[in-house]
Amino acid sequence: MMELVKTGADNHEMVINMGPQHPSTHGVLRLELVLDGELIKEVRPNIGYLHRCFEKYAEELQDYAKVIPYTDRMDYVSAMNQEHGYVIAIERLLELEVPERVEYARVILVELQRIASHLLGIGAFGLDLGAFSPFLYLFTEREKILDIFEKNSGARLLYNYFAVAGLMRPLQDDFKGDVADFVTSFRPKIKELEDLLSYNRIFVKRTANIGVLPAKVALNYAASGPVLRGSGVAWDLRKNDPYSIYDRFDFDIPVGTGEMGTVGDCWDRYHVRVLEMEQSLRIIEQALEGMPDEGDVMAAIPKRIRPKDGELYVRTESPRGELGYFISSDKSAAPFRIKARAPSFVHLSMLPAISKGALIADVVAIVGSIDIVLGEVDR
Amino acid sequence: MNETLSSMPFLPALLLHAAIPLTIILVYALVAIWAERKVAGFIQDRLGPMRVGGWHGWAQSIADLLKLIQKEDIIPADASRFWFKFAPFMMFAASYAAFAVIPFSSGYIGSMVNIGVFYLLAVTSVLTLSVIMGGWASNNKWSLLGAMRSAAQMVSYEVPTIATVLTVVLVAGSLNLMEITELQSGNDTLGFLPNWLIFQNPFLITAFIMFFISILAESHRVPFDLPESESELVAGYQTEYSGMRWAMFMLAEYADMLLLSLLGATLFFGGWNSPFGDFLAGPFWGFFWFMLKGLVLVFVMMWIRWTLPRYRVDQLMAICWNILIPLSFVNLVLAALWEMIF
Amino acid sequence: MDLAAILFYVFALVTIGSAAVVVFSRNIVHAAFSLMFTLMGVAALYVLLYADFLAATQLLVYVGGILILILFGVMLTSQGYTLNFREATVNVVPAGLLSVAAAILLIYAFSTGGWVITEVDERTDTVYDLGMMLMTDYLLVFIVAGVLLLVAIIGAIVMSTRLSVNTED
Amino acid sequence: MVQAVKNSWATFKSIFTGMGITGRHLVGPTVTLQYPEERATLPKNARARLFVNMDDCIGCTLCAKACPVNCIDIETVPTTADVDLGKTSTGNPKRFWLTRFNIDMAKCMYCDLCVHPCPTNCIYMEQEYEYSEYDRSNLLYKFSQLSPVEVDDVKAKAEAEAIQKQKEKEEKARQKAEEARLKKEQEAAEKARAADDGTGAVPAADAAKAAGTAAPDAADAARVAGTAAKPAPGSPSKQDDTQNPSKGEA
Repeated sequence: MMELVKTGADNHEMVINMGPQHPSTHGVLRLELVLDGELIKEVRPNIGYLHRCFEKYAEELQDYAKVIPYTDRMDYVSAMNQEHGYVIAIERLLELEVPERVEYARVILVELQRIASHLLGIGAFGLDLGAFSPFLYLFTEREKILDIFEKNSGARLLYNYFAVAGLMRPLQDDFKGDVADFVTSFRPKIKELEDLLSYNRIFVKRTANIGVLPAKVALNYAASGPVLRGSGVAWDLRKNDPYSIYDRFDFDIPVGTGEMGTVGDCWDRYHVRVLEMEQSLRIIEQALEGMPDEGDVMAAIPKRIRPKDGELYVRTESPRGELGYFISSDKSAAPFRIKARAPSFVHLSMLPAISKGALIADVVAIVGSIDIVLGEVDR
Repeated sequence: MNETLSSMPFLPALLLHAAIPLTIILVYALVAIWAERKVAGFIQDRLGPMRVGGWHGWAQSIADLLKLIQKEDIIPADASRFWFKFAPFMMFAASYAAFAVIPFSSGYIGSMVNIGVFYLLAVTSVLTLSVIMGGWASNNKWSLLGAMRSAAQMVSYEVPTIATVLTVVLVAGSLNLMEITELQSGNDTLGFLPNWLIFQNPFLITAFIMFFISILAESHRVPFDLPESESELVAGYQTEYSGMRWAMFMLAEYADMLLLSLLGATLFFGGWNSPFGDFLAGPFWGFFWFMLKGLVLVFVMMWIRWTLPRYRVDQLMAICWNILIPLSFVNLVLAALWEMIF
Repeated sequence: MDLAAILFYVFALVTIGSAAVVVFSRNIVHAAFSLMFTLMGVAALYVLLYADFLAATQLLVYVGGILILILFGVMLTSQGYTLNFREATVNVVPAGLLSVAAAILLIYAFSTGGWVITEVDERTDTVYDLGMMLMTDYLLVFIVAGVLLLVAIIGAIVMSTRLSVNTED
Repeated sequence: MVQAVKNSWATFKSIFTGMGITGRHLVGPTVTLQYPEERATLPKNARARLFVNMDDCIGCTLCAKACPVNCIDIETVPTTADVDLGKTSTGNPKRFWLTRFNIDMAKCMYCDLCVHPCPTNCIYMEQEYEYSEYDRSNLLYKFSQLSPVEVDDVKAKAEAEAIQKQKEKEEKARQKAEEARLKKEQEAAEKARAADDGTGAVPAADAAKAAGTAAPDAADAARVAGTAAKPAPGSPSKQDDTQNPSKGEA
């Protein structure tokens, strides 16, 4: 009748497949759960269902600019951030100067994208735990961000908007007004989210003290982004290794404090994201102030991008953590080698460590709280 | 109506008796499934189904039903065929049978047995078994997990349900739901309030809260919808079901929800009694008031469902065994003391 | 033959038939599910005897409680429900002898016993009578049974708390 | 005990707060569009479907080269001398017949990369977003304005012209070779005469060198003519439109 584990010593263990088609694995992830009743004895993530050979394909494309739309498709929830890291890498390879207006516009877009990504992550997390309505409330807000993106870039999800040393299309005239409107309308929604979800006792019960990731373990696994900050480590590349123009802005790094349970539990990871949205709003406000109204959106760049011999690693803070691009150039039109360091992949690797001894329902909470995107895990 | 029925020949009377609750359940289920989606839609700033039937998609459930009837009846290859086919019918039969003792109006009750409440609880306990049966027979691990959760949950929550119902029975002094309802007619509590039991004894208010929590769990509603929690167990014991058999499960779920809400309305809110004394009273209006009270409770259940996350299975059990069961028994004793003193 | 008699035979058949399935089924879960019909059939027979309270108790306790516990036990103990019983058991001869002896005894008792046939007492309120009896004639038995159950509950709590349960809640 | 009561109270309070919020949304306005009846107005920037204005296309194939997924397939035939295709609206002269301009929208990933290199801005993204098809092959958009007959005609003409050109080239090369041969013969005769004289040794060596270089020249010219002629007979086999030749995918 049921498959009993032959490998384990105890024959009351049960192996069950969670995914690849499961509502709360956030894509095509397959988790092999070894269960004792509902207790998790072991989790074995199986990945690769969404593998699209990003790295190999980038080397085959014969053009650095052609790779940009492919970076969108890694973490499709935060495509702007993926492009940002990549164009920064190319700009550094070519030693290009980026116009001021573009830098500001990029920061605004990237921070908006961070909010959009967190909205999706938080909403889906609530959905995993059974709260359906917050998901749709947050999606309403996300739609507003996507409207701004669509107005300027033309697309809603996979933008291909950042070009080397510029933007693919000029910004619309009312860009600043749209963003300012969004910022004012979004603040009360964070409060509503806190009331509806964050401090809901059932939600707290489901997330506090669950999947505790101590700071030391997080560092050992090379965690980054909200997952690391949730464990109480104030590490944010925008502050610790500033790129673009992030050194000009004043913002805080929210960290997990163990307000509802232990430092580094699911609730902390979740709440760091909520607080980060607030900080992103602050950055956007400052950027709106500093952004020049006039100016080019495209610097003069060589027609054919042929960087000189060399290699470099550029890391940026994507909504999920440290997104790094390693590019090795051999003077040709195509990169000799591109390697993308995907935070989701790194974070997924610690799932077995933190979900041992949890219940099935906790695995759902843990997977939701580390907020992986399978497009990025598999690339 | 009961008088008319008793004067009829046996078999037609029997069929009519059987048909009345069935009609109510079927109509209610169609409306409730549509209403559930509309409530969900409005809560989430959407509109819900809008396309079938004109005004606000009122015919959506009918269209769904027609679709489900036509669908292929898929039975997994390694399923235990007989029990797999049997479980949905048994589940529906159990919740349908329980309607026999619900006093729909002053003129109609299916069976005037003296052990009404007790019979109702006994029959609904069969629901648990059909859930296990469906989950086990599907030969799917997720289904089995859902079935086990469901069994544990329903067996546990039966205890606080029975304890709170017992509190009402103690105050009312009868197990017959019709008698309990008749006891609550009139409008003289504190001069203006209806004589509903919930206003009669302060411990019945706490009893109602506990009763409501228990029936949420008994009818698998959020935050206690663990047996079918779609984001964890996919759909729990219903995973392998499709078409008409799945529809039977849904029908039984919704019937169960109505049944327990109506039980709550009978026990605590005066059943078919009008809230305005003699105004708008009588058998027909009695039915109207009774269904209204039940549906308000159903609506609150829907509202809760679209607001809250769900508990984890061990927390669910902890709530039951650590809080509800002791509290409901303490409440029972206190209510009894109150009755003795006043 | 009136309706009650027809119903009696129907329910008796259901009871005996499903009991046979319980005994002869090779799959222990099928056996457990069949037991449900047996218990329900018995409950129906109680109803025919005007013992409605007893019938409801039968449903509530046996079908809603004990049978589910049996299923739990069957499903949660390792391999229990995958095990198919062998049709020919080793003790077939002693078991056969014992059953034949029991059958002879029963038939003897049935045919020689002096059966007193009385009119069916159409009680309308069994609950009241039951309550009265429990609180007067059978009070001691009732209390002893209650104490026994209390002891069992305390024992169960003691046994289950020995496992380190997360008490914080 | 006190803690338990506090916890229960907090739970109830948070549940009621949550129900209050959802209750407000229950009576609040909806945010969705009833799609087939109401449609969102897309911003003028929106990218939904590729479109090519063939009147302006000059057949430069820059878009096809820019496409990362090779969904644009262009085949051009040079115009013959007697045809003038005119100019585009941007003033660029059109020098090619576009015998094939196919875009496979099933492959397109809406990246916008083909739009930017276009010198005449004739390829761009439309706002039309409802173009799903039951048959995938219907998503292969054919923009070429030439009918198959015209395509054959144009190709034949181009081929004829190519052959003509090749012939001219060959003729030229032959003439050149002839001249070289004549020159060589003349020089050889001169050399013989000089040898007879016994004085012209140095110019004779020069002449021999000149003859040696002239011969490879002729061979070269013949080879050039040959390559020019080659594609013409090969092209008809490529005409199958449904089989999209994916040449860049190697």
